[in-house]
Amino acid sequence: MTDTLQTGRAVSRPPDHTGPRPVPFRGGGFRPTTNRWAGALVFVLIVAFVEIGLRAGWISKLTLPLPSDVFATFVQLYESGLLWKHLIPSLTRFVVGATLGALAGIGVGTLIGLFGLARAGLVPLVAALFPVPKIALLPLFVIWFGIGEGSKYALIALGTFTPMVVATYGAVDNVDRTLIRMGQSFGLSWGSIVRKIVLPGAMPGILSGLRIGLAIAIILLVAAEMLGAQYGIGAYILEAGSLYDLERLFAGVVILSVLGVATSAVVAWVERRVLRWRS
Amino acid sequence: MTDTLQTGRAVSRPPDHTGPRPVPFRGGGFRPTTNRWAGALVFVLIVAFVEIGLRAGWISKLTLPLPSDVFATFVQLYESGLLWKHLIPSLTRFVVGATLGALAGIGVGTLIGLFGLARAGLVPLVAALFPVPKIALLPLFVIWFGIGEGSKYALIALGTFTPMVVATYGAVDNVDRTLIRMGQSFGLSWGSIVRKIVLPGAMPGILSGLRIGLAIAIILLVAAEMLGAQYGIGAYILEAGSLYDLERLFAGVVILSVLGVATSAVVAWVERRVLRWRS
Amino acid sequence: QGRAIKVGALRFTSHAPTFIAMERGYFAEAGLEVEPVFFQAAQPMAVAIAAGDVDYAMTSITGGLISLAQKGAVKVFGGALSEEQGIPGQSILTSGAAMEAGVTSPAGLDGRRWGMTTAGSSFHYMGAKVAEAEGIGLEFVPLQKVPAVIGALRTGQVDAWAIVPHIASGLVASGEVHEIGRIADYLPGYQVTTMFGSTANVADRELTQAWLDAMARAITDYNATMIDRASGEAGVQDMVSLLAPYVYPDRTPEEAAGPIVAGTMRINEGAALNVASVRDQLDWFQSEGLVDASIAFEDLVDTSYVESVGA
Amino acid sequence: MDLRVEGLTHRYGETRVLDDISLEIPAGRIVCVVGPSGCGKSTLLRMLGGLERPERGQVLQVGAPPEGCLNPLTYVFQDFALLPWRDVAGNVRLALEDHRLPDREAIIDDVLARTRLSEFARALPRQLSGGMKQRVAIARALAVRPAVMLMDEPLSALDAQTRELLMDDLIGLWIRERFTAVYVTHNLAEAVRLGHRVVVLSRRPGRVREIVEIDAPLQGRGAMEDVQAHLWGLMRDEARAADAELLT
Amino acid sequence: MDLRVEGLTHRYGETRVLDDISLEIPAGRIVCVVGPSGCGKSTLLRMLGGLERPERGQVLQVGAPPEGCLNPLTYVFQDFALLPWRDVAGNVRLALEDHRLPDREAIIDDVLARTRLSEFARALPRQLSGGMKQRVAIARALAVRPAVMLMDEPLSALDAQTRELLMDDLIGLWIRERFTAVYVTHNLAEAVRLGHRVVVLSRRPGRVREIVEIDAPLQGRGAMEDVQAHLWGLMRDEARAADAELLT
Ligand SMILES: Nc1ncnc2c1ncn2[C@@H]1O[C@H](COP(=O)(O)OP(=O)(O)OP(=O)(O)O)[C@@H](O)[C@H]1O
Ligand SMILES: Nc1ncnc2c1ncn2[C@@H]1O[C@H](COP(=O)(O)OP(=O)(O)OP(=O)(O)O)[C@@H](O)[C@H]1O
Ligand SMILES: [Mg+2]
Ligand SMILES: [Mg+2]
Repeated sequence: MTDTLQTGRAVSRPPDHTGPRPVPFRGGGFRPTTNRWAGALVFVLIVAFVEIGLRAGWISKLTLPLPSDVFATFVQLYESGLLWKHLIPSLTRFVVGATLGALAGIGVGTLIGLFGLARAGLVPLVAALFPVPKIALLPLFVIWFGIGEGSKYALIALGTFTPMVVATYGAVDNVDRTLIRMGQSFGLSWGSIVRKIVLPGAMPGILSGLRIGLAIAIILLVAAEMLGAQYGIGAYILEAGSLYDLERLFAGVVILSVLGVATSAVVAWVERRVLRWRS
Repeated sequence: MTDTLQTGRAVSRPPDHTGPRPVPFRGGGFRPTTNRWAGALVFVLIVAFVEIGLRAGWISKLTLPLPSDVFATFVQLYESGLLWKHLIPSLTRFVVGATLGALAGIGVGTLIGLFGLARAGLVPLVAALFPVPKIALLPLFVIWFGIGEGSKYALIALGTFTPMVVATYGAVDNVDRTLIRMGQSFGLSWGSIVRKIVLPGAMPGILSGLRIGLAIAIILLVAAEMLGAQYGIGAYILEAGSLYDLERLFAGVVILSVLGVATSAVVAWVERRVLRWRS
Repeated sequence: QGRAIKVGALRFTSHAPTFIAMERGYFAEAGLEVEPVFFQAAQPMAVAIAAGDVDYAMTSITGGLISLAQKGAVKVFGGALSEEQGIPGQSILTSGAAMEAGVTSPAGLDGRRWGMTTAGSSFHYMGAKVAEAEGIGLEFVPLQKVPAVIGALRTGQVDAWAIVPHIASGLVASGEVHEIGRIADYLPGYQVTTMFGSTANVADRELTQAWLDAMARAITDYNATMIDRASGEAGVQDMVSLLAPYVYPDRTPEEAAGPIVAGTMRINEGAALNVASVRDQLDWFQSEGLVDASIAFEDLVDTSYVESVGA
Repeated sequence: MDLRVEGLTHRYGETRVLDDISLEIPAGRIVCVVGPSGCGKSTLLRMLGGLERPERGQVLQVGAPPEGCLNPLTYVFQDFALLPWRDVAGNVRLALEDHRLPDREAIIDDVLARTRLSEFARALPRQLSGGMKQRVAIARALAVRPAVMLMDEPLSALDAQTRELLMDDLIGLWIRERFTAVYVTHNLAEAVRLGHRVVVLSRRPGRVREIVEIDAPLQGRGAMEDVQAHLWGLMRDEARAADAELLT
Repeated sequence: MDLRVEGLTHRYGETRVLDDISLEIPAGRIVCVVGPSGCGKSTLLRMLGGLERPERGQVLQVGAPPEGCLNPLTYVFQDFALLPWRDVAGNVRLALEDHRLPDREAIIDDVLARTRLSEFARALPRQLSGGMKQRVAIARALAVRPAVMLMDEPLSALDAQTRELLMDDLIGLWIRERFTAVYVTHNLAEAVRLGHRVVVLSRRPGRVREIVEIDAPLQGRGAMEDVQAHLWGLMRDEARAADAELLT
């Protein structure tokens, strides 16, 4: 990229010869490139670095677990069947909570987008709710929904709800007004306009809100499982954390991270399918 | 809005009379309106509803505190000077942590946006880090940074860092390529293009990422103050939670919520100033 | 078929009576079908009772418990674990670093950091009482969870802590942490844990009495076997193998035996309640502003079920 | 069905946009509206179709719309206004879905054939060139058998060559169907090629400056340089002034 | 300074875009390039300015750029490419900031005056009409005293009236300065008004189909309907075919 700089400068100085010479190249660069292999390589390098550092002793054993031990923990977790015992309740909580929260969020967001009254009343409420840390509300959730699954679903749903509301009404607001005007000019009913123009037009925004909502839902798994969960990835991590069992802590964190990356890949896949009409 | 529907239908039926008659109106609606007063009104209504419900007994005292008691708690907090004693450490942690995280995030995001190598190596890393719940890492942070301020700054910085990276490189990617091509066509140096075209062009995206980053930083205050914080809004909320003192819990939550709304207002103000060039 | 109830429990030796009554069928004989609900900490147990998820539980008096009692949600009606001079009760521990800096007794802790889970926990109360007795000042550091306090103590990030003997013995044995005193010396007769339930359940005399009766039988078994050694070593072995799966589910009974025996503390016969100690705890919470000063003793405790001692 | 505009006046906030516009749009003719940027042409057209309420004055329909007309006043927009998530046939169908029709698909096939789009029925808008997109929009408008077509600069988002081709198409269409239209444009060449009547508006607030009747038949009209020059003479200075105005 | 294009050939992936283009761009003349959509006109222009490397063939500069020339090959883009966060003067300044110049502000004042923008020096792009924006882009191009101006449909984002006005401006500018330019357009009227030479490209892959020399002086040229008709005859069918192609 530095040669852009140099040729750029060269052009701006009058040349000392006047014979025909090629026009210097000064374009290129500034193009996002992707390379999946390099990403994997970086992971491998980091893991190798930590492994060697810990074995050689120039990384303290207190600060990080041996990657190979984390892997062994993971294998053991898998072989003992405990992996599923932890994963299934967590996935259930994630799916139920996030679905409830996302549906409610999309519904409320659409109402806000369509009705001035809902907007005036609810937007400040959602704005006030957004920065409230959900862990702070844990004791209340237990009273409201009990220590069973109810409070966990509710916590995750609440976490998914607020970003979905914000994303949805933003998306509805951003639907091309000429398309709506077109619908009106053809005498479409209000319901038709909402179903056929507003909602599909808001879909890209809703899906990108879903990405954030689901990431937050995964993050809240741990908070949700702080209360009264014996099984679950979050409970596993919390237990490992409170015992300073770094191997298990990392194994759990890796599981959540994989879950997050997988969720985001699923959303990307849905986007590609549902939004095939985009360029 | 339903009259759109009706007039729309009316137009599509041939009329029975043929004298001159006005073209029916079928536009309007689908315009976002804002009404600050309605928002305030809804707040007042909710607060009044809870207050009356609790006093009359049809809301259980276990589920919510009396709003007037929350207010009294707040006044007492203010008058006793404890408000500042809690607010100042939290604000310090918020400001220091979020600043570190945001600066690092913008820096790394810009590198990813500009250099293919950085992108290939770091994007998967950030994607893997994003869904990791920061509370899960709390024990690790305590080992790395102790239970003092270090681990709190680090936790908040990490929480701000990942969304800032994602927002920044997305914003850099979205900078209008014709502007960059224009810069190259005038022989601008690489540094000039980055400073004068790429970074200002990425500013809207960076600022909207900052909104999310700062909201997360506030949410993480509570997690950060779980370990070893005697003062701080998060510590105050946690203490109130463990004492099941709903008045103080809500007072703390309201403070965080106000902090969040205020932060978002500050970002909006900065956006209006810095992005005055947008329509 | 018995009446189904849920009992909150921690995986601690101090909850032995619940496990004994379950294993030996005392609950069933009292007409109760008990399902244990395990918690990681005492605090959420009180909230769970208030929420109606759990019927009875046994744990220390905390600020949260008192607040919920004030809201009419829970009530204390019996005592359990007590400090008693002569039996190794809760220990006061100090970190290796503090020891090296010359802290050899609680009196030397002036200005140092005392670990606790949360404000208003029993750790907070004990630290405050020790400080009061020694005339020293302590800085209280909330760390949310017992393991976090242990970690902070081992790495010297807090200087002192008080904890039940089975945990203390393990820590002291590791050599990183040292014992510098006993809580029993500062708080003789300290009512460490109490029995409580939701106000509605406590008002149901028949149910509560049935539960208490079963627990009282288990307490007698426990004290006789573990403290008075009425059945000798064999009895202790039996008891250990009964408790081990509850208290240390991931250890073998042999591994569990040591800490279970070391963790033995007297549990009040007949679930008698040390009213004076409870009153002192309430007074302290109120004087610290941790709970509302208007709470009366009667809001917290129903003394009609068990014998009051120490008053 | 004719349209009659009577004393239309409108303001947005403080800005007067239209000032006392009166017009006749006779059935079967194309009325072109030209005027400098921002003089209120689009606003006028929105009022003609009932999408906006004028502050003063009114728009009247005179006579009944023809038999089978589903949407008497139908727009063709500058930016096509196609739903990007529906294919060509789906976009045409949109205009018909709210009506109970026995032969919906037949109508769609018919209008696609008339706009030479039959083979693109399954294509998505993003696959189409600008000219094709506008032909889809015209097909959609034809599908509802409008009494009057309201066209807001329908060609100005297209490149010059495509514009040329579409103009030919529109002329061919008019010759076959004799539709009524109000055609807003900046382009005087278009106005003199397509208009039976050209309404020249002044700068904002738009007033009717002159109405030029063009008698020559649409087929085989040339560039009519004299008429263009006359129109340009009417507008040149105002266009320059409008161009040099700062927007807010 | 002349430009000489020799056997330029280019492919994007599988798509052949340009096929063996050879051209001369003599100093002091305006060479217009016309051709149907997607035939590679913009690609050709990018290669002329060194923004893209051709697969085969080359672009040569013949002779030295004039004294004081800061950027011999300077673009004017269709979408103006103004930095929205800089005011008019700031946008012009951008092109000069990487050069050490004693009289930077004087140059800016001068080019703004020449494009009649002096009073808008502090206005932001969003406040300007399209025509004014393009005048800013032209002012910026003039500021670096280019040897050759590369203009990619500079008027096609403007409405017809503004286009008319700017065309007059460009003609006036050329008469005073005799700049060299390659002017890509779809609009044959523009090509015959502005071009000394019109290069007609075929459909993709772009080949030189014909080069039409127009000898009439720029000032006072009419619509030259015969030349336009000739050009349109060359292109009509290809334009129609290009328009009906599905994009991917
Ligand atoms: N909804 C609105 N609210 C406020 N002002 C508006 C609105 N719509 C249009 N205007 C203003 O009214 C004036 C006329 O707008 P209109 O779009 O009708 O002009 P036009 O003649 O179609 O212009 P153009 O040739 O640029 O399409 C403009 O100054 C515009 O800024
Ligand atoms: N960077 C690129 N990568 C791949 N294909 C490209 C790229 N740039 C242009 N093309 C393709 O090359 C062909 C020619 O593009 P180009 O923009 O040069 O055409 P054009 O003649 O300028 O068209 P128009 O008249 O629409 O501006 C088009 O089919 C286009 O899709
Ligand atoms: Mg308009
Ligand atoms: Mg092009």
